[in-house]
Amino acid sequence: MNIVVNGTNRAVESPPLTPLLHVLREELDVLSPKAGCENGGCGACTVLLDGAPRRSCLTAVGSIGGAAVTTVEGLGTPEDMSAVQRAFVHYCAAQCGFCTPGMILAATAYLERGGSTEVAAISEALAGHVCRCTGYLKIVDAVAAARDGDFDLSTTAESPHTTVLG
Amino acid sequence: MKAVGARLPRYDGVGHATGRTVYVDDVRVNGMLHTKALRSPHHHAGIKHLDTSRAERMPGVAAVVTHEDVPLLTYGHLSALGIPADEPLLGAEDVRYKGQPIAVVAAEDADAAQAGVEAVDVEFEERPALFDMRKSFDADAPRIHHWGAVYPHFEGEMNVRQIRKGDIERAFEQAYKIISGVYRPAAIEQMPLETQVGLSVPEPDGRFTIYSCTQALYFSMGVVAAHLQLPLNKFKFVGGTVGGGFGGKVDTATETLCTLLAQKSGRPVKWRWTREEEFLCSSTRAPWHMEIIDAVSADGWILGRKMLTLHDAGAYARFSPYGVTKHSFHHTGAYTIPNLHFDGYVCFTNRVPTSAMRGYGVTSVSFAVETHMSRIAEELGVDPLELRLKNANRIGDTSPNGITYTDPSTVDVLHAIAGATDADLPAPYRDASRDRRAGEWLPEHLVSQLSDSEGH
Amino acid sequence: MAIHIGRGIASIEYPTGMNQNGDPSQAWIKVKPDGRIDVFSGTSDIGNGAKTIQTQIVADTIGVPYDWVTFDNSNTDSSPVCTGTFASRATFVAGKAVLKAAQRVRERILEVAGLEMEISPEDLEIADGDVLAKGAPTKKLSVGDVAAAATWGHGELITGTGAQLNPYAAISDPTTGEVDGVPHAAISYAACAAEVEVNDETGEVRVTKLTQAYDVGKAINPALVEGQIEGGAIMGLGLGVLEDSYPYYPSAEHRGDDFGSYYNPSSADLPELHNIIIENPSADGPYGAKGIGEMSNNAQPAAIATAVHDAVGVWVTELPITPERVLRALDARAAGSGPRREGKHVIFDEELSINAVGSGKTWTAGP
Amino acid sequence: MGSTAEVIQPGSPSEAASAFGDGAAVAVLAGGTLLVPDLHFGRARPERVIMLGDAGLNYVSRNNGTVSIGAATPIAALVGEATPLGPCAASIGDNEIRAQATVGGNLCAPAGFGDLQGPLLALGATARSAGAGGERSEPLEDFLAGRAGRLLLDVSYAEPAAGALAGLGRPHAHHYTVMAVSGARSRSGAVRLAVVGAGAVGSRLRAAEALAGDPDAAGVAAAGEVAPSDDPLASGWYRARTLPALVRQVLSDLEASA
Repeated sequence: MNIVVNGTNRAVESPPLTPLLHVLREELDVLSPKAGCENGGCGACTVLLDGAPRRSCLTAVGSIGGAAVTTVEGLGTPEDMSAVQRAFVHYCAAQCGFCTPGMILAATAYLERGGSTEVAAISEALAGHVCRCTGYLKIVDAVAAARDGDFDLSTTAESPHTTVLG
Repeated sequence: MKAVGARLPRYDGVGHATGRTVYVDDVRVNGMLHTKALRSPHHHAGIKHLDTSRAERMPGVAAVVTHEDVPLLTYGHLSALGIPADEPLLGAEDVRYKGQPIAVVAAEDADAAQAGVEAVDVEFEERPALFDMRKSFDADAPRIHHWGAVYPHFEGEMNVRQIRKGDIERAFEQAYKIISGVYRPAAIEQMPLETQVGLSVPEPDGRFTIYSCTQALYFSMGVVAAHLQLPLNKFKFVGGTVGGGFGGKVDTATETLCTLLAQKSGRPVKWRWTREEEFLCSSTRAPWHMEIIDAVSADGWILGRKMLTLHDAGAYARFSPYGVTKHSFHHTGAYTIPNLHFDGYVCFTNRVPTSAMRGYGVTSVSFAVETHMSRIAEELGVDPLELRLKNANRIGDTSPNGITYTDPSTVDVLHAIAGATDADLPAPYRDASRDRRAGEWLPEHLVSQLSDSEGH
Repeated sequence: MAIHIGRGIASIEYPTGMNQNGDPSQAWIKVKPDGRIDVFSGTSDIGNGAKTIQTQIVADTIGVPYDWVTFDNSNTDSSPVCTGTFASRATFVAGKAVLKAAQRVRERILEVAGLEMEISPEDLEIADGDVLAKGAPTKKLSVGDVAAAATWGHGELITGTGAQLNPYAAISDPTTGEVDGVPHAAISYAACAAEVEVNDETGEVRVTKLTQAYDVGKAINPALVEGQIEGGAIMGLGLGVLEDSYPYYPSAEHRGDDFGSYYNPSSADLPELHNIIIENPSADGPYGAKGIGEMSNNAQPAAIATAVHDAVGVWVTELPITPERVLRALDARAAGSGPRREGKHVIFDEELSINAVGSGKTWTAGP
Repeated sequence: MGSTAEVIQPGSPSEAASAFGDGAAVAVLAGGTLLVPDLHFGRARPERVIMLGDAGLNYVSRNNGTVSIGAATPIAALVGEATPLGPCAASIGDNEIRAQATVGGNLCAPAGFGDLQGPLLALGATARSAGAGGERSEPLEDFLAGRAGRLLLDVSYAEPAAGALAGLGRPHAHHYTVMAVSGARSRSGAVRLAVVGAGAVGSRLRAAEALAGDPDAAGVAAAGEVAPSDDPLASGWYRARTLPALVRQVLSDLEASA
């Protein structure tokens, strides 16, 4: 079987019932999807299938047909990041970084399908993605701002939620 | 441009956002074996029989390790602090919690390792289990360790961490009211997104390169070296990039067993815990049981506090005595209480050992003290902000064990909260400060606790 | 069905550094021949931002741009000791170690520059990667040129080490808890106000707003301070109303074994957050910083418990404040239960006490 | 690692039914959200796995007021349906789970799972399934009681005059809602109530239905006809304690929509 990962056609030898996550990580060495729970509960393994977010741990590789697989490696490179990736850097939306690839892919798909920039809507859209570090606020702020895409990456965004007392 | 104080982006931010950050599970070495563990299905049991010979012959199995393979089976992580070892790396005669590892199997893939685990012959003799720490002192409580169910090794071989300060009886005699409450925060999961994971690679020069998710590289290296009874130059710990810890990765969960398996098999050995193991077998935050009895004046001064704390260590001590000591030092919260009588116990139960988590030792007491303060305010009809400002730590006040507060900001943070919530504070409270007590801020009961110095 | 709104506050303190101290951290630094800086630290970055914070401290302490500094905490062959990333010590204690190492490097840069420029090192300063004569800034030499001179003229990479260790404070009297030294590196302070909505028919508690004030000493990186405060807020919310490893504690049955059966906070639980950062510099921390990472989940549970009481008039003092606990408390109150009052005693939660459950120990202030 | 079971990819419902046979040693993979990890970790070890993706069972059709939903229809496709089905579908999992998990998987999931059972029981749905003895149609209630060994093909129901849904629980991505009550009033005026979370599978609340005109009494009656148990998300006590409130809410919402 062959699958297309980040625009490249890759031969797959794993049996068709193997989770796509396992194929990506263990057979193809595509390492950004993380094995956070392998049971669909955390979202760290999320990939895009023809642009739609999917839990790769729940998806049998033999069931994806010809759908193109996109991981965060395929969204952008360190030199040329996507708007959502740049927003995550500029809003300090990652701490340990383990949930970040899945978050970025889900957010990318959400914005692609015209998702609103309302906090409640973004929170709802990402509710299946667990982050233990950030408390979600900077992630939500990053997603709300990501459409603009043009961020100064030498600094990070001021927070509208913070007051500094001398 | 100044870096300090600037909102600089994270050093590792681009790596995180592009999926390039390398965590332990992302390290690739040739010939890597995978690990699964035989864990106790019982909360408390004797191991009557353990035979791994069938497992060793299973296809794909490269090495099996039991307690017999560990040079130093029981090592105390905090023995330097006088906390004796009580937890075997692998269950030998006894298992004291459900999920306790008994044997580990390294094999060509995870399925083969799991098949190996299922081929270990083991027989248990179940024993009565104890789950309620309030029963640890009962004569008929199941004995979890040879000393019973209460940790007996505080300084002076006492079974209790004590704080005594001032004249507690006098404070209770003087009290307008004596207000008691019980506070019981739960065990919760540290729950980092990256589960416990380690990879030990035997090198041709006889060393082991150990890829680790530990929060404390040198500490974990010391743990592995102690169990293997090898000098530190046999190890290179590689880490520093961790997918969340929150305290749970101060435990050294996988590194020692991976290295024993690597030593036995001569192959690199990885062990990544499943999420189910992370939930059921990794340490949790401890459940605590706290009883506070405060002597208070009619106008809202806390004259004295008696407190009983029980800490549910689970089956083994790990860092629990440290946690209870830290707890005891902070059992007055952000307030100055001159008369204290505190008893804290580390209780053992047949649950997964509890360990460090964010705010270790103090998260519990913050909940108890602050909820109790709110109750006192309610009982006395005193504004909760004013009650707190009144009793707040100030410069020159002393802590439960007599340390001078030099930089207390309780008043400042309360003023900030008062401002943000539009609280209407009367003048004396609005004008309160961190400065050394005097005048109306220095009632008679707080005089003797004052330090002469401004601190260290 | 009615939704009740309540508010509550809490204020807390928390020690920085390992309790009783005795927890070393160390750093060493070398300067490459072009002036770029390599920092070796043993501090794990668990997401807290240790790599970033320690790099910022080094950049400013030496006087070079942030992006000149490379940070390496990757392994124990090249990194010095660090007791670990816990006890809010990565900025305060380990940050102090890198500060000291950077000061040594700065001193050596000035010594070598002094020889090259024939100016006394005391009359030199470093800013933005240049060594300048104080008061005569046209006399300058780049740190890169100084580093090259050190390497090719003196045969060295400029290096510096720094270590931070507060001595272990032993318990000198176990009957009173007296210690023979200061048992913390510093103490930090915070307060929190919580707003909740409580449904009196289902018992569900929704935290709608958390206002939090932290004395951080000095925010070395305000974005990372916010990250700690916000992440801690949600963890404190989880502690307060959601999470329990043993939902039927003390029973060990029905443990959640994955995210689908454990009440971890999700983005849908995100309340309105307001961070108030107070900068009251500490005497001992690097650039006046204090450590606030750990304490950041300590204040919310009590503020929430108090807000629940404000909303529906019952105290739930077992965490988490589950819908079931709220309903049971409401039912008990409806049945007439409340604190026992006797003389000057007001006794809450008697049924939870060790006296009610255990038989091996009694604990009381009377009556 | 994982399953090396034979994979069958039928191209039509009848091919699926014949591949399924009597269901022995067969596992059905529609969305895969439950089965794929079970296969990966060896918790399920079937000899054959039928992938339903191309079996022609992904549809929502409407005919003379009757709605039919193919078993392989993703839950996300139901989000726009009327109450109680639409809002119930919208509350399951998260975006990604709803897009992948299917109606059939939800209805046939292990005990506890199966949020959609509630609204479909309240809607009086009929289940069409294949298996030993061939194809049959039966009330969903009967199907749920005997679903082992059956391959669900579709469910159908008559569009109701009104519907209501009341559930417990914060927004979440848990396996299932702690407890939810669905209600529907048919065009003939009959009120059906059903609960999920109060037993191993969803169930009708017939005693409460009989008292639909008296919501308080109906709530009390509902609590008497279920025996909810403890699980990691909530206790049986809590479910029994709150069921009357949910029943009252549903009945009052149905009344308000009259």
